[in-house]
Amino acid sequence: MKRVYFDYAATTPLDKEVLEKMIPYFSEKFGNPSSIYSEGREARKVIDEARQKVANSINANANEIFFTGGGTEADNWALKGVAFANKNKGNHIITTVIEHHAVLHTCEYLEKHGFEVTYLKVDEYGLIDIEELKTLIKDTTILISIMFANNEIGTVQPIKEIGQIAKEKNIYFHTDAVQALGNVPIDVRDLKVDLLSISAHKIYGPKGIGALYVRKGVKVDNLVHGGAQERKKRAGTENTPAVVGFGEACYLAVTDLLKRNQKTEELRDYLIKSILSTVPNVQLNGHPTKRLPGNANISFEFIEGESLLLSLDLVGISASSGSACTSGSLDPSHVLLAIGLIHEIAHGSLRVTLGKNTNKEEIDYLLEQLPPIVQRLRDMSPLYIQGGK
Amino acid sequence: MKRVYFDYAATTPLDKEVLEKMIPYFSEKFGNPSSIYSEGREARKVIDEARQKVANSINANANEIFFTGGGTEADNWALKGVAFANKNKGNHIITTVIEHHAVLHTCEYLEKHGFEVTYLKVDEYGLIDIEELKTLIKDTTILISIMFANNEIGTVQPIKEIGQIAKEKNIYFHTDAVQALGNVPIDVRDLKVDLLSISAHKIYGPKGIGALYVRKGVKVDNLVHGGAQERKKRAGTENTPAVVGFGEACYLAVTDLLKRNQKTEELRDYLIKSILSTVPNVQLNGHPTKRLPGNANISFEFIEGESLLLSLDLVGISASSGSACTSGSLDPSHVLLAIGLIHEIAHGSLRVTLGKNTNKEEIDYLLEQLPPIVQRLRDMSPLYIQGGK
Amino acid sequence: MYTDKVMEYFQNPKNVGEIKAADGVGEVGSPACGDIMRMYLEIEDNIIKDVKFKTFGCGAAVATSSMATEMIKGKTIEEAEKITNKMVVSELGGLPQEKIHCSVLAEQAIRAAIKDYKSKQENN
Ligand SMILES: Cc1ncc(COP(=O)(O)O)c(C=O)c1O
Ligand SMILES: Cc1ncc(COP(=O)(O)O)c(C=O)c1O
Ligand code: FES
Ligand code: FES
Repeated sequence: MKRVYFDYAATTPLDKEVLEKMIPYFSEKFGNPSSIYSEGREARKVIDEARQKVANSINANANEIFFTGGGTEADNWALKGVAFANKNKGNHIITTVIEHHAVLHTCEYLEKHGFEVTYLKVDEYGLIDIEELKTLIKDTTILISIMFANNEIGTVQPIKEIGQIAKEKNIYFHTDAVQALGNVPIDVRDLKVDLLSISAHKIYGPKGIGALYVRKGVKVDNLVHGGAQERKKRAGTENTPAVVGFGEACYLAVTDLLKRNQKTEELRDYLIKSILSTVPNVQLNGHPTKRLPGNANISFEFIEGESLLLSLDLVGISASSGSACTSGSLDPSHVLLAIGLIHEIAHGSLRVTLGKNTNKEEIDYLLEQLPPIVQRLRDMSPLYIQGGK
Repeated sequence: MKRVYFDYAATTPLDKEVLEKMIPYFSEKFGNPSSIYSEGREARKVIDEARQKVANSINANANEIFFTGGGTEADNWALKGVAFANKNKGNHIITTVIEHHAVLHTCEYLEKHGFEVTYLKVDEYGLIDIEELKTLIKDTTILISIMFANNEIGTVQPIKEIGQIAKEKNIYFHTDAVQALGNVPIDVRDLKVDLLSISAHKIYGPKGIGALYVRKGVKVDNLVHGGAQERKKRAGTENTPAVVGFGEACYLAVTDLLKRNQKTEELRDYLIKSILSTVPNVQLNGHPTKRLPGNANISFEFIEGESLLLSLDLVGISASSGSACTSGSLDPSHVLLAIGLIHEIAHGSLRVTLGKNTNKEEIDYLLEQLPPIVQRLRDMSPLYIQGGK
Repeated sequence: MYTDKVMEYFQNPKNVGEIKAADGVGEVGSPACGDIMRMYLEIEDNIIKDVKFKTFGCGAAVATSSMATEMIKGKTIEEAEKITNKMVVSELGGLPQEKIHCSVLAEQAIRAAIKDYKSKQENN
């Protein structure tokens, strides 16, 4: 059976071009970049080039880019690093209730270590209220961490306005841009961001590598201690092939971004419109326009997400859900609850995320398969009464 | 010019066989193992298989293996994780002065956070004194962290005896086995080790992945917070290709280990004997027999390491040194100083590490090139007086 | 994650639906927890003649509902009451650890339906 992948927000295939650039650094040019002999110097050189490409993709300087083992580590580092390095100034951190767990669980950790964290609410579309943010800032606030774009519902926050406020108040501003890179143009100077997390495997780069942008002058403690790599800020033998791949992926991610987005948005809007008009008792989650180009998140009343995913999988379609049952936990997605969905509606959510190679045939296949599956599951559901509630 | 690589302790080339096993998981089978659709389930399956192979290589259970972003992260996690999770029992940690910086700098961090660290001295061969270890244990001692084998001088510690003592005293025992895996047989049950760090790129596996063995029942806090990966102990999207590669590398690393070691030791001994007998004013660093099969560390009086490395590089030879000049720092290797070398001798040290494909021709090439280079540098040195001191 | 048998029962569940004038109906779970199971029994001479279910829940919830209905059909009430979630799970060839709670629902739904039947009998 032909398979159709609609989970690009979870992870993306490594671009063949990118893999090709990586290949020489696995077995031939494998030298440790900390060494002074020619194999090492060569590795050092390509790492510097890749760092420049990553920097270019967000308009940073190369010396503001620090490679990590992924987006999660970058988030951990940004929050813990800033918190502990600046605790003489204050112990208050502001974030939102819809952050990725990499941020939320790090905040919980910080709460256990003497920090106070305020979690901003969001409206029905997943947007924070800028005015509310202003009122929450205190003398002890040292960090604002608000994600650029949400991984579940795709909502894009007013980053520039947040950056402006943080700057005026002299508070560090970190944004988790793992979902934003390659989908939204990012300019750290213009946005006045102090720290920004990114991850390669979301942009057709390799898994196991990410980066933290740290604006020059920002005080941040180390997270991983050891050797003198990454200008003594992040220890561990450099992962040369992954760094090279990340650089290339960043370059490709921002090339023709707007043109790519236009095509993706068209397909995404066609998908959303078609489902909303053909399947009854559905609703779109997230903001109608301030959303990632490839994100569609739709709730189907009366059915449960895991059953929906399994049924789609059986016809070759890969997608994702905010249902608790998929994760084996008790509560459905904290993001869907935060935008006001009741439990049973949150359970019946489907996240379809499009990639750069998604085409109309794939969308049409989904549109053909989805309605009968939804109907079958509804017929099985004790919550469903023919013709609606 | 043909190049000869003698820095296998720094990093190894990715085995072609291992790369081949990894390739399908980059672009085809790239699914996120946390997903329930078939791409995800397939990734989950190969990760479980790889985990079993890693576990087998040290005689652990698969559920005691947690993948990390490398050896450094594994060391950081072991020390910080055990320290913070057990601080109600005590705040004292025992380690050695010759640990890798991943352990030493983590200890410094812990000292800043309320822990007391005792650094065991070593003798002229780099060995700790078991009796001294016993006398240093206090009521508040919660962790002993002693490396399996040293990365610079290759000295292998009496791990089983340390494990026995730790067990008797009911203290957790961590060992940094990054240099030991694939070079020395490791059996965590027999050695009574509670935590053990390993890294793939030292055993012809991929860079950017390592693992921490955590014996079932050991209390350890998380280091990287976020998603529920690695049974909620280490967050971050799994690096499927790297995990697969690590599993395969572990399998190969322990296959025919003793036979491989015999060959490596023969070559290594031939190298050491030849240098000691043809170049005057040299000395072997580390233990004559309790050392890693592929490690030769030799000090050349009157010369400086970086100059030696650069000269060797010019004739196509890659090696390493404990000289401060190579690292741009002020002090030469803390390991060489710890075994009692005076600064100028430590500066003139050369580390030659052999790999599984090192052959006699390569050794002979080094033996041919090295003496005239040493002579030339000595002739240039103000410390040198013809015919010795 | 799921065994082939679980997937087979998920894909082609037996006894889905309702029984109009059921002798016993049991509903357990809650939409807030993401799972609801409703079980309908038709009982004649202490024998379960027919059984139907409706389930809002994960693959395991659907598969265990279906398996449980098959296991009690044609059995006496006493026999049906002896069916445990463990038996249902083992008939399905096992479930992932985090899905065991879904199988408890099937057991509870059967007991709730039988209880409903018994209380109706007493009221008659
Ligand atoms: C918004 C967001 N932040 C952080 C992460 C974590 O990134 P990684 O999987 O590279 O650790 C992800 C994806 O998993 C994400 O979507
Ligand atoms: C003894 C020892 N520990 C830890 C490390 C760190 O491992 P990694 O480079 O994988 O972070 C190394 C090598 O760099 C090492 O030799
Ligand atoms: S019904 Fe939610 S986990 Fe089974
Ligand atoms: S002599 Fe230049 S760094 Fe040592």
